[in-house]
Amino acid sequence: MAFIPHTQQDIAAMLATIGVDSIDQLFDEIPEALRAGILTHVPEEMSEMDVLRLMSDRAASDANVSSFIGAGAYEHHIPSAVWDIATRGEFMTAYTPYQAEASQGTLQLIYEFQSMMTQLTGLDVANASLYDGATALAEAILMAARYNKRFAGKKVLLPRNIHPHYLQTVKTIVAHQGIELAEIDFSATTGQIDLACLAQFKPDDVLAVVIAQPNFFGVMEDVDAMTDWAKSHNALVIGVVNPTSLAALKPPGQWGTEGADIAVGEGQPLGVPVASGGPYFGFMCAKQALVRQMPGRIVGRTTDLDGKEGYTLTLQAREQHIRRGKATSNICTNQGLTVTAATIYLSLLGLEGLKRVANDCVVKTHQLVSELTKLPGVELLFNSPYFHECALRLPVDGHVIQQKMQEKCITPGLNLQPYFPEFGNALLLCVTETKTDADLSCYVDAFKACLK
Amino acid sequence: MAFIPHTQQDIAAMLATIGVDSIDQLFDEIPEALRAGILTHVPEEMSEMDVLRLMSDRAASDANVSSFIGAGAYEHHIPSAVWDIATRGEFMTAYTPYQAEASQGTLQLIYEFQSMMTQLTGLDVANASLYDGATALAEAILMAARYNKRFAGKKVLLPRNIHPHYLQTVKTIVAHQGIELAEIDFSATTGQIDLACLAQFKPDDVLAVVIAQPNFFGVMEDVDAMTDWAKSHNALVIGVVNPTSLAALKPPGQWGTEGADIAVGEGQPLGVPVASGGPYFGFMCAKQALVRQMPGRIVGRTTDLDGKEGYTLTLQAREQHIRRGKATSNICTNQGLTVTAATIYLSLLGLEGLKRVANDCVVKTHQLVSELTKLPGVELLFNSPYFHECALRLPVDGHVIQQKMQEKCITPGLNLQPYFPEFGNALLLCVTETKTDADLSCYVDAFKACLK
Amino acid sequence: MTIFDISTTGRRATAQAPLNIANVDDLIPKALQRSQETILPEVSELEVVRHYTRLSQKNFSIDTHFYPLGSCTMKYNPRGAHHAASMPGFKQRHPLAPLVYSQGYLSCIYELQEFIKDVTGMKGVSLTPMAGAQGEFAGVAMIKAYHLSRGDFVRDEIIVPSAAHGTNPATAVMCGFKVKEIPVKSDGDVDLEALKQVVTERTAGIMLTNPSTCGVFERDIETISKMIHKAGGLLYYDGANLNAILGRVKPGDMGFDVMHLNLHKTFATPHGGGGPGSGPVAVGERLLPFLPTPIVGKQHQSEKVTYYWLTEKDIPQSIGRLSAFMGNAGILLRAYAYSLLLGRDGMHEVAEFSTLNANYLLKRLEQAGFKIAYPTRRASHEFLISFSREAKEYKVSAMDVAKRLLDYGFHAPTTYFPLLVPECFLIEPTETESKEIIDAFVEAMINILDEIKSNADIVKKAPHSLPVKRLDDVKAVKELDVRWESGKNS
Amino acid sequence: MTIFDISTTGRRATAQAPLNIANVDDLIPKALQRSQETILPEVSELEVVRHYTRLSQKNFSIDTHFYPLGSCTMKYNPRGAHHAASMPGFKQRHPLAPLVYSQGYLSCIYELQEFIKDVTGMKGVSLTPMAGAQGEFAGVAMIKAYHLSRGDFVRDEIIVPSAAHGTNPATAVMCGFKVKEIPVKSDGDVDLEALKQVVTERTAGIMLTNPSTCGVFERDIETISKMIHKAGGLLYYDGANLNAILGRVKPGDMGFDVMHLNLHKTFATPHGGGGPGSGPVAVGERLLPFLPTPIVGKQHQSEKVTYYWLTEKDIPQSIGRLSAFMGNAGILLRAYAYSLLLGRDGMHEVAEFSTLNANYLLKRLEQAGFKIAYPTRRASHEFLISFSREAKEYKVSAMDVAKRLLDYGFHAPTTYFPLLVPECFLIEPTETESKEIIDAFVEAMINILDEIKSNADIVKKAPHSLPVKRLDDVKAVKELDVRWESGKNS
Ligand SMILES: Cc1ncc(COP(=O)(O)O)c(C=O)c1O
Ligand SMILES: Cc1ncc(COP(=O)(O)O)c(C=O)c1O
Repeated sequence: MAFIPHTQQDIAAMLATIGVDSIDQLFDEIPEALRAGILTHVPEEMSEMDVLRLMSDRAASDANVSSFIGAGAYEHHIPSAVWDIATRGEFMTAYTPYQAEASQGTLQLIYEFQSMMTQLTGLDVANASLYDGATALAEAILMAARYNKRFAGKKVLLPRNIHPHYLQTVKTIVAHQGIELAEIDFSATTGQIDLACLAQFKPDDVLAVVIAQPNFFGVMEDVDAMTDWAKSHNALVIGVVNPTSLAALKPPGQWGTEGADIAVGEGQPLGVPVASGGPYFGFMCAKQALVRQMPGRIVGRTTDLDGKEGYTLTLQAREQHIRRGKATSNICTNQGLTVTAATIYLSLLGLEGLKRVANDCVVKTHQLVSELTKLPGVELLFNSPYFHECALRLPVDGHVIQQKMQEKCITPGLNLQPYFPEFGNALLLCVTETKTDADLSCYVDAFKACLK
Repeated sequence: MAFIPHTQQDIAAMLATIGVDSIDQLFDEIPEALRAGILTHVPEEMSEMDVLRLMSDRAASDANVSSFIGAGAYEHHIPSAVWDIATRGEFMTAYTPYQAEASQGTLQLIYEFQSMMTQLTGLDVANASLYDGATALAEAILMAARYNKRFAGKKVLLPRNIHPHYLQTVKTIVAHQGIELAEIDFSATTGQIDLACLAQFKPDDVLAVVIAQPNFFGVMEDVDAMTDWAKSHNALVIGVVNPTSLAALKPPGQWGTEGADIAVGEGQPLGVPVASGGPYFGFMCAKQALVRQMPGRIVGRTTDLDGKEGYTLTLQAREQHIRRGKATSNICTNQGLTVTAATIYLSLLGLEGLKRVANDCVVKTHQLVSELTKLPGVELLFNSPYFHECALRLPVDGHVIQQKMQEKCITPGLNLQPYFPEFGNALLLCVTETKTDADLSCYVDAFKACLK
Repeated sequence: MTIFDISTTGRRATAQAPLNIANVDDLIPKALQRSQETILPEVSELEVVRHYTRLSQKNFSIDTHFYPLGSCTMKYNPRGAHHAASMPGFKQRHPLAPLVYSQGYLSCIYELQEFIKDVTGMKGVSLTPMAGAQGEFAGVAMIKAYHLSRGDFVRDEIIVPSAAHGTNPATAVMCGFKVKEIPVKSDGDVDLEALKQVVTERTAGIMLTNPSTCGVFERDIETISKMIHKAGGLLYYDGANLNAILGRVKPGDMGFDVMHLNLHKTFATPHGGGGPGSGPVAVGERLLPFLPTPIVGKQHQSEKVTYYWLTEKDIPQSIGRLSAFMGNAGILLRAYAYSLLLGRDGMHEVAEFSTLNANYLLKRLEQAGFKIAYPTRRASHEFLISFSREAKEYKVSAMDVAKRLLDYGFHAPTTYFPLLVPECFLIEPTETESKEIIDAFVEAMINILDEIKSNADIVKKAPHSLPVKRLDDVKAVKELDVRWESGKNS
Repeated sequence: MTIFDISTTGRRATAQAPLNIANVDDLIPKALQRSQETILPEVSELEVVRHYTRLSQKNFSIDTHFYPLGSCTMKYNPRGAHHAASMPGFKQRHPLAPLVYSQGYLSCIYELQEFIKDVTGMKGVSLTPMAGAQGEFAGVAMIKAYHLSRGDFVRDEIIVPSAAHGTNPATAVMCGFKVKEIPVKSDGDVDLEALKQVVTERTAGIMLTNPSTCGVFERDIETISKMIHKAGGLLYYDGANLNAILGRVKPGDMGFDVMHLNLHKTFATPHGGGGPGSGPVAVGERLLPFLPTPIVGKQHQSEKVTYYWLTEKDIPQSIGRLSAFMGNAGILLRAYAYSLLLGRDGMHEVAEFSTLNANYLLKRLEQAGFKIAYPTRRASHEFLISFSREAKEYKVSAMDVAKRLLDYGFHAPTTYFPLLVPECFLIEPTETESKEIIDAFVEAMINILDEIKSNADIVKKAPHSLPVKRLDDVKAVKELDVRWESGKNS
């Protein structure tokens, strides 16, 4: 009876009040034929101690590896205060703040989060989160289509240098709305969106252009030129951005002369552990004009009966619980707790701290890359400036390197081969501020040994 | 400037208000000669990330050992909820509840703790904690002396089968009060207090008798007989008890016909990690008559201006901050947070849960011992019933066994040789509920290999 | 006071970032660098800790209050499951880590897939959906893929009861379907006559919860199932209410072809102030080829068991990927731990005791004079009451009562859902609450009923004892203020 | 409602103990078994979590409130230090673990010993005392051991200023000394004339804090030091106020022979609602042989550094052991982490900014018309104000003001200590609080002053907004109720 407080007396008294003889009787409306037998795959009850022992043994078997994979999930230092506070029962075990007066903690925090995200992206409005970066991009495309109702025949340009999993997710999610997705290629030398591919599109051919900054290869795009091109073609611009990088890079709201219209991205780098891929959160910011097309919760500031300020969910008429089939999205439960963590993270770091983190990552990545590219056969895949990730051409199979470096408990990066077989042997690596000079030396030594 | 919020503007404004030019000037009353230079052994500032990395590396080097040492510190399952709640900022970063109205959380919790401890020990009153089990015993002896003012010439009987470190601590602390400590021996066959040693004492020779149940060797004393003997000699009885064992064993308040007068012990088994020896907490319970001689804080229930119930520190006239030189002890800061953990632990376990823990430890210890004593040359050191610790005679040096079992990451127990050289090769081992059958098999296998 | 209002230029929590700022001028082209400074808060570590600790105290939560929010299953979230999922090895594992550093994680996830098959009576599971609504999306997309794979292109309608949760129709639309709403009868069951009217060759499927959002078990489920299947449609089970029948009735046995589970409800993972949740999908035979990826597979390699990822290569007809990695891994680990803590008997008890609590609370409220929406029915794990009488006689709305309950220290039940019952409360006590707390809740309800009759204003103006009084929702929309700006009042 | 009042016979948090109860009847003699059942609470896991979570919310704490409790140094307790000390390897290490499983822990502790020598200017350190008072005990016991070791048996007096903390005289008595109190002059310094009177050949030593508990730096410390040493006595430094001079003045340089530190004050380890703390002792040359055991040593063994325990065998004249193991290890680890986080410059800044804050607050209160106890002096990191005027004119006591401050959301400063200043507040803002919060505190104080003049009752009956109103301390003593009993009112 784990977690069930009922004593035999309680049960007897409750059954008597209800006027039945047994708990079984409460299920008497259920057709007999539907009664299931005992479960077969769920094991016998275990104590908390046994569960912790089992799972700690399993976790330990995955641990103690020095990982240089980024590719959409970034290992950063997470201040101890972040999760100490986020996991306080009052934050962790509350639900969506439907009763605003009893949820001012969560509501004010989300309002602060929205404020921070609009500041970071240079845009006007933000929502309270989407599931992750990939679904946020999908929702942004749906939103662009809602905003530009006459989108039939227009295309959404999806560069092939965004995260391949984002591309796949977008395809799954927007598949049913008659939105045409056009994949556009990147330059094999720069890794940036290939401008030549754009020539085919005339003004009003394009509904929206997606630009990842930095892109999947860590390469920085010429976002100003791309945005201006999009605007000149009457297309919306959707930026896919890494939030850490926003401390160092021009915010989407400032791209080109008019700025991007929507910025989305993966919030994980802001205080959320890499943890097998989730829970993370997707963020979405946009220009004011798009606010009524936004999916997800939005918190607004208002006043109470006494004129005192307070916070509440707002623009709920966009949402499924009010608008049902006509809602801007079906999203209901979002990623509230990771947003809580991110808000605390951003408060602790501030712009200055976040910039230190970003710059440190950039410098350390370049440091490692410059050591590696001294080795025979190791070279940059692209000749463009890159942020904290870099794609390298290798003289040997990336999978083999990975296996060999395993012996030193190092994961050298993501083997690009399965994603972009056209590159041959290639590796995408990422260095964050969590790596020390000693870690980099170990990497280089282990790597050298693999080449022998 | 870690943790210091002052901006340059703040500093300037504050100095202007004070009317000085520099912070240095605020120290102008300190003689020049006393100004220290720069520190030499404290290193340069490190970031939280670097500190966590450094200390996690160090912690890891001590980890991953399966330990079968008890000897005053016991590894038990600690429910996850215990420290999640105890480390909430409101508990962890408050201080002694001097302002009762702003400390009802801590105060009520201590009141509940006192209630639980009196229930467990079968005594009337409890305090809010002492430093640890050893100092609690020392304080109990001082308390006995205060209670029995004409103690000159009388002895406190300290059996040599209490924890040797307790014995040492007691000697350090009571050294200055003219209290005569008489060490009494234990029987080499039973491990219990040697009744023959008691014959020398006449009624009124003895101030107090200390009885450890179970004693350092895990052996259970005949507490009824000992208590009745003490009472027949007009001596106070001080029980030193393991709180887990109290769920299974007769409480001190029920020993003999009159019961022990004071019970003390180490609170660590109640939800506190073994963690290199502290912070733990000492508990102390006593008969009502002794309450005004108790050291340390005591919380009482009272009412507020509206007649509503509330809690506050009480009987403060016993304490140093009021009574100064005449206080019952110099203790001020105690072990509040571990008491918080213990209170939550006891609530979660209840008597039934604690009894399951106790019994499981007892059974598993006997299980391991029965396997080991099948091996040639391994035998029980004492022929008495034991609780969850057991002293074994070994055919080889305990230190050698320890070193060999290290290769299997097992610490087989405490080598008794340094403490009781008279036993020759001997080991004190403890098995708690945290050990699985597989753990015990590993132990037995590794142990067997050592004997080869 | 927001964190921005506390901010002071130049202040910093210095321990939390690299101590020196690295120069990147040579590495990032000037034109791409940020020049405009953001106004992120500049605060000390203590200010952050204090601000958010105090904010947290303004929330009601399971850990502090009875929270009988119908349809949301706000039960105790075991701290042990949280700790189990927070082991360093789990937190540090990169989602794209090589398999050799993934066996611990994958073994848990694989077993959870098996557990879910067991409790749902389904044949295949994908854990990737990140909440119930995404599970619905996956399910309905699979229904679509199924019909298309059979060359069945005309099915463009999804049937949904009027009482359904908003995510159901919203999902159907996202998947490109038209929504056909059908009414619920006065006894809470679906109107079979009305259903017959809408079931056609255009019917792709129906979405149902059972027990329904009316808090009763749909007794005609077998009939409905036959009806839909006969018409060539499929049945989607919205698992939000699975708590009511966990281990007692398997949706697969009721004839459902596909379903989601809300692990943040039934499997007690924390709701986190709005999320994250997790919405695994489970399917019967027919939909196996369409499951979203990735899924965890298990193979025996020379004595050794290893776990690996099944991707689009293995499931070529898959509807595809729903997230960058594989959904809310940490929530899955919590649900796994919860399953182990409960064990098979514990799963059955969830249904038993959540149902016992709901029926007991229903009976007590009925005896106290509250209007029960479906008085002739057993409650499932939740039930509906209506304040239509009070609204008419005393002009007190269900929302007023909800707000007044906050003053009594109880979170309000779900209000105004489902919409078909006017001025309603959907009340779900859950199995982890005690008889005492339910009795205390009844007492508060009785008090409020008295207040409505004697002093309605105290109810209409509630709450009185919370950090803020009744908030102006209309103003929040009309004078939209969704971000802090320097100089704006605070 | 206590946890006992929530208890229901037969209820259990079943996940937290072994699932089956083992039979020990054959292993424990019947006569030794427990027969009387205790009345421990019988509650569910949710009930425990909810009860203690809600209880916690009734506390003021650093994490929620400004807490300027003089002499207690309630500064920010870095969460990072807490995490560093909570690493599984540290938490699981048994205190008697073999050295091979101890090098990580011992290396931290060894380095902390070195840091403490550095900041105190002392020659040796033992970290074993578990709080300031136990440090005092160790220190005074060492002074005694020192004299005895020299055959100097007549020294049975310890001199203590009247302003000293209660632990000082209490400790002296515990060590078998008589206490000689000496007065403090109106400028806060020790009365040297009076001191001269009591310094004799019976003087074993003097216990001083500097800055003193009057919140000022004892300017004559060099003179006092010479005077005591000349008489053959030793000087004990009560380190409770070390925060004020950390890294700026080393007690060793002032002539002190022995001291303790309160790591829970100066090194920012959490106060935990009353503890645990840690009170390491540091000594000069003369007292090295008497340090309490154990201490961590370091040796170089063939290239490798190893750490080991120094015990009575190594320090035969040691006063001995003060605890079962080696004191509050976890607190030491936190203090070690704190030292690393601050670094040497940060240590200096502690003194600078705690002093800046105190002097700023003093000046602002002075300007607002509060009576400063030592108006001609610099404040150290704390200072004294007196409400003697208000007590006389308006019958409002310092305690009334303290209680009223709670209503304003500030923890009260220390009241009525030291006793020599009537109706006093000892106010210590600490370096981690901002100018803004100090300004807000001043504003509250000014408001209260206004209230005293206009509406003294609101102050006298304060607090008004806390979970309880003013509590009856007298009743708490007279009708002693120190444990829950079934049937007693609740
Ligand atoms: C009946 C019902 N269906 C679907 C959902 C949607 O689930 P989620 O919020 O996890 O997306 C909910 C949850 O609120 C629900 O109550
Ligand atoms: C001046 C002074 N000395 C000594 C002590 C005693 O320290 P502890 O409480 O750590 O035993 C205190 C602490 O309250 C103090 O303020």
